[in-house]
Amino acid sequence: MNDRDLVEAALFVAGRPLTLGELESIVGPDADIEELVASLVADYQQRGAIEVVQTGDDVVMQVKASYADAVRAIAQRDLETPVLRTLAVIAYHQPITQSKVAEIRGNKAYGHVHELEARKLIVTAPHGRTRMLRTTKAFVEYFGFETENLEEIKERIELLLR
Amino acid sequence: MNDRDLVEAALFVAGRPLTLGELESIVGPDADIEELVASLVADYQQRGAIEVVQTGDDVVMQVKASYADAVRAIAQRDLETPVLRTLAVIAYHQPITQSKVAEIRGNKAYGHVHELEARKLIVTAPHGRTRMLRTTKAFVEYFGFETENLEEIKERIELLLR
Amino acid sequence: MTNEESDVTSVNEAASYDERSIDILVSLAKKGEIDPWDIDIVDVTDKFLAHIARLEKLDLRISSRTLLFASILLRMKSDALEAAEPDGDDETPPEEDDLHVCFPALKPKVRRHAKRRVTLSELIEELKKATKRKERSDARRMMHQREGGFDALSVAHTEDIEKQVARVHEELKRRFEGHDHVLFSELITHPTAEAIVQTYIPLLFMANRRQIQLEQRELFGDILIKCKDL
Repeated sequence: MNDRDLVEAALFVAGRPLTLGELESIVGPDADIEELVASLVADYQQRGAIEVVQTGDDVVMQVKASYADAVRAIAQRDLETPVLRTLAVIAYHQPITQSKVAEIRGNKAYGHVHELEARKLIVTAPHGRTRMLRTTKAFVEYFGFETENLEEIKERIELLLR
Repeated sequence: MNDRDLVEAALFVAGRPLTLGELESIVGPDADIEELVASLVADYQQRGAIEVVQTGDDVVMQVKASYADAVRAIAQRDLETPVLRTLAVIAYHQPITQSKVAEIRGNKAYGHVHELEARKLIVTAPHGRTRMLRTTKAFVEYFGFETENLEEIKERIELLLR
Repeated sequence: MTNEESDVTSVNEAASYDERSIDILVSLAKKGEIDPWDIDIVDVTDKFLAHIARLEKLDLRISSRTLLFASILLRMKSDALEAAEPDGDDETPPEEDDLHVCFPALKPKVRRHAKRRVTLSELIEELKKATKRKERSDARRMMHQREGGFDALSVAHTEDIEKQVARVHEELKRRFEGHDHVLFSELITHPTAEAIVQTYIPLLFMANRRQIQLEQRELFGDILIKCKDL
């Protein structure tokens, strides 16, 4: 076993971004995690359909964008289309009340909001008798937006709409 | 995009064995799937912590055995801790009523029982105003018990508890 | 047993069975362990209210319990109805508006979502933790019983309610001076089950006599007490 391969194995099994701290807890405190990650990033960049990407403290292994559409169908879809659609409504109109979302998406939206909150893609806060919803940092990361600013996210969605 | 990388991307995202037929449906009928797979197997063998293995018709991408233990903790488990704990209580005390499980594990146990039943790890049968729970054959297979006999399973658990 | 008596008995049994079921629902909802959206509150409430209509001759203790459950369920029902919107259906989405066009804009990254199986030793580990937790809670329960466990429902039944009403009446009168409302939590110095019940039930009586008005803006939230005619 070598440290670089251990990082590779960890990223492979995690299926989600790992922080440098998490990687250190696996590899041990003596390793230079940043260097190991940089080496993996460079290596994967040169070959194949998989990439290792570091964003700030987070490192993730995923399919390169150019192959993503081709294999999306085989990936275990972790958000069903109706839930994703509700998320799109929230992202576009945020901050938006839960009752407004239900008005647009129907009563099933309550279940969707529940699921999206559990997945940490949105946060909800009490707002009168309903709740106010907005997207999270995990949302930004999940969809690969470059910004956490709500206005900029909305602008970006608007741009994609044209 | 090339065909070999497409196979690699498919195996990566699937997270389970894919058949040669499934791979063909992704890559297209003109590709020599067996050859593409053989090339990936050889390539991955030479490097890193991940391997591609073909067994009969099935092809899978997985962590090499020597790295598996080191990264087990980071892999997502298919049963969440609270649900697992409820399952443990049921396996140890079975046959046990649902209300007794709720007494030991709290009201959340009702949801857990629901999930465990859907996963076919337990079966429930009406018992007065509550339900009687016991583990299934699928439970035996999942945890690799050598016997389906409830008493023997409990004895084995008792032994492991010491 | 006369026909009337047997009638009351069977209504009694049915009522107490229903109460148990509702009791479970309410306690689950309180702890946030079920989403009121997962149960048909409107239906449950309607069935429960239909029962109340048949409970007139029953024991006061059951009636007060029933009243409490009914008030909680009614609140859930009104919240549910208020939040409910005209039925939308995922199968027949509304017109292709901007929202649905924007759907393709959200393309999740493609990652692995494989989950590994739990090992037998992990199962055993959880059993150990569950056993420890059970031992702790058993110990707590025994301690509580030794300290003199308190049956909230029997108190309201056996004590002189009018005396309690008078006590709360005095307290409220004092607090309303210079204030248009008082919060329920302000009346409770030590939030024990006993103190809460002995304050809450007199409030229900006073509300019924239109001396005060009770308002709870959020489910399980604080209760706003407004002076009407003290």
